[in-house]
Amino acid sequence: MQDYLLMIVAAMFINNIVLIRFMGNCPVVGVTSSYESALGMGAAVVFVATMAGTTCWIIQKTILEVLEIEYLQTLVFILVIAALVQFVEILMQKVAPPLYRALGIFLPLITTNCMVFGVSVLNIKEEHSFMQTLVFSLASAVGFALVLLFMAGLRERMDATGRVPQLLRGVPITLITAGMMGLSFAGLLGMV
Amino acid sequence: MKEPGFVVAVGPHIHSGNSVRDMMLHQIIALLPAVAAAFLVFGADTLRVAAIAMGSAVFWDAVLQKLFKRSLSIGDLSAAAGGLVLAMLLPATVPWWVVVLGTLVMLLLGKHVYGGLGCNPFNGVLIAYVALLLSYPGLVGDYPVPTSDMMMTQNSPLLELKDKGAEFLDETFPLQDLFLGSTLITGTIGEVSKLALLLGGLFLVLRRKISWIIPAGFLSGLAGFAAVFWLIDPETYASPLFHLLAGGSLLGAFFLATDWTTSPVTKTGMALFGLVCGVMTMAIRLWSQWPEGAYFAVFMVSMLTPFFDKLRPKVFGSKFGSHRQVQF
Amino acid sequence: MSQERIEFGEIVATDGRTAQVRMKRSSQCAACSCAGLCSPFGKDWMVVAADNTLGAAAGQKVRITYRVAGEVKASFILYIVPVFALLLGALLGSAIDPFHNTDLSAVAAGLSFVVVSFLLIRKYAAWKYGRNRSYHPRISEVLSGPER
Amino acid sequence: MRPGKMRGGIRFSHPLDGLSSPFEDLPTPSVVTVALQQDRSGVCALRVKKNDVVLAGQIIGESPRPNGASIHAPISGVVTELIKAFQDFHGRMVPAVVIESDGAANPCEIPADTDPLAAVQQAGVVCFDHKTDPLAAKLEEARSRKVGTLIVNALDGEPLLSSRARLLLEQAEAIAAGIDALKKILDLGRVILTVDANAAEAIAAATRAFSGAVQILPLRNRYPQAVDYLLVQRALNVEIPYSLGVRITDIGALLVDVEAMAAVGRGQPVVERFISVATGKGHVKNLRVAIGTPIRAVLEHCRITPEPGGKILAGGPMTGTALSGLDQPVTKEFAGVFVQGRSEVVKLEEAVCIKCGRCVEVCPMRLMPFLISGFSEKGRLAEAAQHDLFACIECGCCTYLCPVRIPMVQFIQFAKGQLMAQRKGV
Amino acid sequence: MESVLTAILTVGAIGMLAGLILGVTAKIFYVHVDPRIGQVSDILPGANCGGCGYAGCTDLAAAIVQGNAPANACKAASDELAQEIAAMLGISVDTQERQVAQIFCQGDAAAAERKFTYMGIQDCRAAQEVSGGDKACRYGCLGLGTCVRACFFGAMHMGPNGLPVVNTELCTGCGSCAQICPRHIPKLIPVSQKAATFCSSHDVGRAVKDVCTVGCLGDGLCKKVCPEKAVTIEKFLAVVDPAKCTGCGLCFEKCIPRIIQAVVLTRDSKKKAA
Amino acid sequence: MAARVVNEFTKGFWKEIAPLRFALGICPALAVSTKVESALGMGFAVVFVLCMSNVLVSAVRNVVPDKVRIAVFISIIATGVVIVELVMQAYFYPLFLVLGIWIPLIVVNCIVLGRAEAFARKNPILLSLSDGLGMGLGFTLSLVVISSIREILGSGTWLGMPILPEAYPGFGFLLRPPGAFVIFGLILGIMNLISARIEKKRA
Amino acid sequence: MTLRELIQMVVVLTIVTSVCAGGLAAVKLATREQIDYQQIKFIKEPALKKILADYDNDPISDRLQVVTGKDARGRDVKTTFFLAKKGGTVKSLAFEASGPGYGGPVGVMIAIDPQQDEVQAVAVTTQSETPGLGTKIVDDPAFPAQFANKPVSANFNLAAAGGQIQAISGATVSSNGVSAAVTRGVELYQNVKSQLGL
Ligand SMILES: Cc1cc2nc3c(=O)[nH]c(=O)nc-3n(C[C@H](O)[C@H](O)[C@H](O)COP(=O)(O)O)c2cc1C
Ligand SMILES: Cc1cc2nc3c(=O)[nH]c(=O)nc-3n(C[C@H](O)[C@H](O)[C@H](O)COP(=O)(O)O)c2cc1C
Ligand SMILES: Cc1cc2nc3c(=O)[nH]c(=O)nc-3n(C[C@H](O)[C@H](O)[C@H](O)COP(=O)(O)O)c2cc1C
Ligand SMILES: Cc1cc2nc3c(=O)[nH]c(=O)nc-3n(C[C@H](O)[C@H](O)[C@H](O)CO)c2cc1C
Ligand code: SF4
Ligand code: SF4
Ligand code: SF4
Ligand code: SF4
Ligand code: FES
Repeated sequence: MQDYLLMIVAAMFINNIVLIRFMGNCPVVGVTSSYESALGMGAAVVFVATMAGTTCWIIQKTILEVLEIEYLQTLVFILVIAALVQFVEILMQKVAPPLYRALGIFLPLITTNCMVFGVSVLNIKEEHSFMQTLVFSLASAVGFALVLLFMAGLRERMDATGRVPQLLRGVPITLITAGMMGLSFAGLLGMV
Repeated sequence: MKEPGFVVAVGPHIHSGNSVRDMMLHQIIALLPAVAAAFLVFGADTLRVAAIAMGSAVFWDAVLQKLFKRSLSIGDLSAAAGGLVLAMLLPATVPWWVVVLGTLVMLLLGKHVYGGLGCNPFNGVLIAYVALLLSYPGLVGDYPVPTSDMMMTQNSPLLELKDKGAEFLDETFPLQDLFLGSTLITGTIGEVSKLALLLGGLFLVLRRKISWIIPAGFLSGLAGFAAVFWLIDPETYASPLFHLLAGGSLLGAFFLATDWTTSPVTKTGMALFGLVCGVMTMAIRLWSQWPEGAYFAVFMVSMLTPFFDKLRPKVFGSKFGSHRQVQF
Repeated sequence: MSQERIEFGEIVATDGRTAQVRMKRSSQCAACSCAGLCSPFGKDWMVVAADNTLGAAAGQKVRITYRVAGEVKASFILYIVPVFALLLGALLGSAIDPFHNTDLSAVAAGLSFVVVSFLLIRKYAAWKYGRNRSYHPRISEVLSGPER
Repeated sequence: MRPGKMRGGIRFSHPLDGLSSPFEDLPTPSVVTVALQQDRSGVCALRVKKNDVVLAGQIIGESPRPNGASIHAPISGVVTELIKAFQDFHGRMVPAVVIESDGAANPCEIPADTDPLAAVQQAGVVCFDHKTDPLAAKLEEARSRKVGTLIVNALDGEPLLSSRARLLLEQAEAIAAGIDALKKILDLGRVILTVDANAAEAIAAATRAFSGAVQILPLRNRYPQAVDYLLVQRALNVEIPYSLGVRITDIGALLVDVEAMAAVGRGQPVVERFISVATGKGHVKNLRVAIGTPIRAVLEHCRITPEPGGKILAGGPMTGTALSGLDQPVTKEFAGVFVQGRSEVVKLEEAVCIKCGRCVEVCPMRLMPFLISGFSEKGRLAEAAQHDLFACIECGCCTYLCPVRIPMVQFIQFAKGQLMAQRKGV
Repeated sequence: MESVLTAILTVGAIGMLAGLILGVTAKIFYVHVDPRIGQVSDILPGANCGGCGYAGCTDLAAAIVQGNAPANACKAASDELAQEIAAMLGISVDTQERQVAQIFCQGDAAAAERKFTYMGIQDCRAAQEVSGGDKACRYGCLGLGTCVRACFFGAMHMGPNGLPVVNTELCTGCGSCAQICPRHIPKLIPVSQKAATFCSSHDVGRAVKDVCTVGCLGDGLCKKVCPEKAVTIEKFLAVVDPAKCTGCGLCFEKCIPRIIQAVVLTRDSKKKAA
Repeated sequence: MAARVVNEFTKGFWKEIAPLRFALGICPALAVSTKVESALGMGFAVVFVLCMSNVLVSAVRNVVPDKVRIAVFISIIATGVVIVELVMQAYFYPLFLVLGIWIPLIVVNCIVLGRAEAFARKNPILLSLSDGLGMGLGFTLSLVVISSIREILGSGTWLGMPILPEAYPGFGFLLRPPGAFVIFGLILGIMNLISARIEKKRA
Repeated sequence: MTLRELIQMVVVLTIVTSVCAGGLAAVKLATREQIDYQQIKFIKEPALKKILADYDNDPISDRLQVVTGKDARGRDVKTTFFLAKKGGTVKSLAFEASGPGYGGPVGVMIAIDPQQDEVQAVAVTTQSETPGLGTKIVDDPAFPAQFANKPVSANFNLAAAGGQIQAISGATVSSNGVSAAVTRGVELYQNVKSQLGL
């Protein structure tokens, strides 16, 4: 239990997937102007990353490792993730059309987001068990969602009353702010 | 022109006289007791660091204002006050160039890239402090032995707690010394005398320059969290009183968490912000590699400020409905 | 927390009382710099079946109106609930361990929980939104004539 | 009785300096300019022609509304000019009548009206507050809604204004008579007098004159508690929203001020105003001024020489309207005169908010002024409205305390104006 | 060799599965998108200025392709672009004359009086709300540059005399400036217009004279002298009809305040030929 | 034609330099820019994948049905990435260790797919190669700029060679993740400044 | 969208992926030897050189693979032991173990004298610690030196956890990674010593 707790804290904050591991910056830079869309996007990523992480783990263990073709990981994973997202979308539309309609855009944003792919690969690289894969993927994605959310909050505040210089508006200032968020996480160093 | 040209403007036509300069001046004055206490303990080095910090902060502020094509506003004393607070977080022995680098980071990343005073989401002092601590742990994170041989380093109370546990704390660091400040206690310049900090903090509260709610929340969150662990196991965990008086609790509560720009503006928001800062401080002290957590805690929790600010009071008369639709 | 939503779309097919309307997923897609690359297999539009009360014909641009569950609530139900089902299932599976292989048990139980969660969501959605027609999209205005 | 609790607002340090200074009569000016719109009734219909001889108190402009307030000649004399488009101190273009005094005070004989409501209407009484609604219309509305509580306000709206407290002290009897007159129109179960707790003499005078029929509610000075909605909240502990179309009469109460009550009690047409004159240095005089008197005459009487680059305000220092020249005549909307020298003018700038939160703390409507004004500045009007823009009463407390001096009230007015224009445009 | 086969078979199978899912999705969500919409929106300037009345350039592109808007509906696109769009879609476009903005006020600090000193938000719309604006003339430019900030194309700047200046090379004729100005000082004129009265005051001559030395007096001297009858007086303001004006310049001499002038469309200048 | 080839090549260095111009492919630019050496390695890997995928995509551009084209592109790119991975393991093992997970992550780098989708599928092989080479080298250049700043100011060296005086204490902050974000952000700001200057001069 | 198109799509994708896989398999075949060699050369050799002294054979070729445990799925986990011999007798036995560091697992190579049951030397092989901070476990020779010449039964934990190893200040986590790796290593050694046939 303790191990999982530490893993969660580490994946969410200390080795935050965006701020420390540098994955998934594009959506953080692009989507975080409003707090609601950050929330929707965050939830979608939590879902897709967890599903993709576990599915890839299963594929790795049952196919790639058994057949000793681990070197095809990259090719297989990207196909699997893409097909999975597609599949889930069809499924969701069938399962709950009103809910699916409310979400609209969030699902397809994910496939080429390097965070989803990166988490799937990291699970294999760090030799996680299935439970660990599940927890790590989930926690990493929650860490991602939190960054998205915090960034949206900070940007909303900056947009409302701030005066970021023209030259730094948009991507540059978001990156710098991400850096500052990462810097603050240094406070948690040594917790794992 | 036939008539004298009168001024026409929208009200109010009088002003309270509040100004940034006034607020910053108050902050500087409020820190003077702490500087004096540190002077008694660490000697002239205190003044050296404080002077370099304030001077270089003002210098960088002017340079960056020029660079970013802003009007020169060093007269508002914000850079000077920021520099002084940064000096409070550094040991008296810190080399001059570390201070100068720190103030550059503080003013660049904590002020000017965001558009100047009031636009930064994170407190520049904290940005600078953490950046320096990570880059030069030995120069910024080690504290000198007061007065005698400043070349040697000594454990601060919280480091002692981290390294050796809570067992002999009371003997090594009498609470009275912790409170008043003495040569038994080392730490950063601003961590010497809690009495001095309390005086400064109360001065700010009473002059209504900062809200009382944030420090109150901070200190109660910290003490409450510490108390839980202390009650469970007083052998391993230090008492809440120790935690209140050791390290940067009071500095964080009165001078960092209350930074106007990065803390919430609503009362509920302030209360929660303070509370979370206090709890976070304890979490870092207990479980991270750092002995002190107050500064990191404030830094981290300011990420949540926009959310705390969503907890705003109900608009006057909102029982009758929402004001968002105009019905004139 | 439900809200009325108005979207604009174009009819791609009609059959009797319903019409298939294609609409942009959201105006937010227009502002994104990735220009559709986000979804190599997907697309930035979706097709919904709408009540064609106004008798609009294929090719016409229409305004459709429907009530949706709030975004936050919807994303919680569709995204977070299955994830928690997976987690719960995997935890239970590895704790009980029917196959004497924690990974296998966790996978099996986790997947079955996800399936069950989707079934439950489906039930819930049918119960909550199915009978209420206002959740069903309807064409509220015909905006333009057929193409060309 | 305990006042309702008020959040926010400002306690000024010298609120009632003018309480001890009696009203002086300003000598009748030789020429007056009477604007034909002085309240919410709208533009009054002209009832005189050029070169007509008018008597003091004679109707020269008739209200366009049945229960509106008419406008009377403040002095007797000759109509020398009819101005079609006179720019009043709000910047509105209204018609105006110029009357040259005949030197004698020839009052008009007014037939005593038996219907008390008609008498109020005939006398052109308005509520001498921010909104200047015609009193008769308000009474009509109150009667139709079976209002049972009357709140009579003797609190002055702003710091440095003291005319209401002084009026209560000097004319308590007339005010009592006015209240009695209202009792004939409305079925009043309860009358509350709100008065500044510091105005001990005025309270004493009121206690004597009202002999227990009126509950006296002394309130500690706290701007802007005299704003109608806040005052109702303090007196009755009910928060009525600003801008939602809910009216005070909806909760069975009517709010009037002492000057209106005194006017009703005197039973004479309203041709004068009781104002306080102050400068940046403090209170100068309390004056009784004929409507139509140019500000120039008021200042000359008070020996105030306005400075170029300074400000002349109609009203108090917080919400007063700045005048562009000294020829502006006193109207029923004139609450007082406040003169600032060049060095006292407050310069507000479009500075960057430092999020100190003082504005949030002080806003009596519990808004987030910095956000609203920020959105307005950036042209994000919908978001400003989302943050309850229209609940702002423009009291100015936020701006008063703001350390970087953002002209928040103007930004708020601007956003309101733009949104209303958009709404009309649609 | 066996391992090569394993790889091919496994990945091939996964590819097939992906293809199937993809195909099914495509079937479920199938729809025909007119590819020309993308092409048209590529041609459009992409400024999303809203001048055309549509939500953005893509919206307009769809409208053009569907025939709901003319090929030259984009105010900001040049004629050539409109022609290009029309050519691509195989439709014709009636060329409309290009319009540019001009500033119809010359009352700078030296020429026009101010009633008072305005202090407050530096925005003409806001200043207009405060006692009706500080300019003594009710129709004159307030000079706070709201139009300049509204110009999406950077075609305006504030001149040294406190009046806005249009760079007619950059001006696209989108009309944002004319729309936002509380006093409607910037007005769109066809590029071919030869002369104009650079004043907006509808006050009577006497009142104008009191407050401004370059205000139209409405005395009609220009009207009298114009051989083409191109000048009319509308509510005390002379107006030039671009269709009739030949630019002969006879009226220029007659105008006492010299506000009727040749339109000079050079860069950074609307300046007089006087 | 030759002019076009040159043009497609050179645009990648300033006009369309990624990720500095477009907020695409930010992640690797942040992750592998601690040292110039690893930046170069990563850059060349991307150059290879980009050229290969551009050429292949261009080659099959007329054969692949529209609906599956992106899936096909991704397969091609993934293949290129795996080749890089294998070759790097076989011949540049130390570099492989440094770049680690970032090699497989090239597959999701928006630049690669972006060029295939936006350019290679519409253009002949030679132009696509030139475009891929230009964009790839531009990407490398971006990484080198960022990593040079970080390496020089952070540890006083460049490509491992001491540049600043021995006594230079280094600024470790820049070597850490937050430093990467900050440097990247500031460079973007400076680029904006330069473009604005150029624009102004031209006007 | 016709069935024909659907089939076409599936076929194209299947072919493309198969071809890709085939090509990759070929590349893999061609590089396999080289990759194996490189892995040992770059990861193992420098560390071996660092920790082994006084031998006359080639430890890379004199290596043993021993099953040292089972992984979560019940498959064998093998550890490679490199033997350093002098004059035919095994002087040292080197193998790898890993522990959790700050930026991921820290791998160390441990050399043990099988006669004395004593740790001879320790060197870090793989790590991804923070440059300038955690990398001191590599750069600062004094740190790994603490492990040398201690009996395998010694307590290799950090001083804070009651052991004999002084952590590098500011890099406690990395230090702990090394110490955990050595602790695990000596445990493993003790477990499998009998199987090594020494
Ligand atoms: C040390 C101190 C503690 C205070 N604690 C509270 C408190 O817990 N809650 C509160 O609403 N006001 C508290 N106040 C008072 C407020 O700061 C403030 O005066 C009050 O909320 C509003 O007062 P006012 O309406 O008179 O301005 C405290 C004041 C001081 C000086
Ligand atoms: C327990 C308690 C403590 C208070 N402490 C303070 C205080 O420290 N500072 C203060 O300004 N007001 C304090 N108040 C008073 C309230 O803030 C009160 O609202 C304020 O005096 C204004 O009152 P008013 O209604 O007369 O305006 C306190 C009230 C209570 C019940
Ligand atoms: C030290 C101190 C702590 C206080 N804590 C609280 C508190 O936690 N909650 C509260 O509602 N009032 C608290 N008060 C009382 C407030 O000052 C005051 O009674 C209340 O906020 C109403 O003030 P108001 O009339 O200005 O709104 C406290 C007062 C003091 C002096
Ligand atoms: C929105 C607003 C409404 C006001 N309403 C009143 C009011 O009803 N009664 C009053 O005495 N003062 C009121 N005031 C106070 C006002 O500032 C001014 O003092 C009065 O006009 C002078 O009597 C109000 C002020 C504002 C800003
Ligand atoms: S002016 Fe409006 S926002 Fe400002 S304090 Fe008054 S009510 Fe609040
Ligand atoms: S008082 Fe001024 S500076 Fe402070 S939060 Fe309000 S607007 Fe901002
Ligand atoms: S033309 Fe209009 S918007 Fe432009 S500066 Fe003049 S008044 Fe302002
Ligand atoms: S000057 Fe006016 S019309 Fe011309 S481009 Fe600018 S805003 Fe549009
Ligand atoms: S490169 Fe785009 S999300 Fe990482």
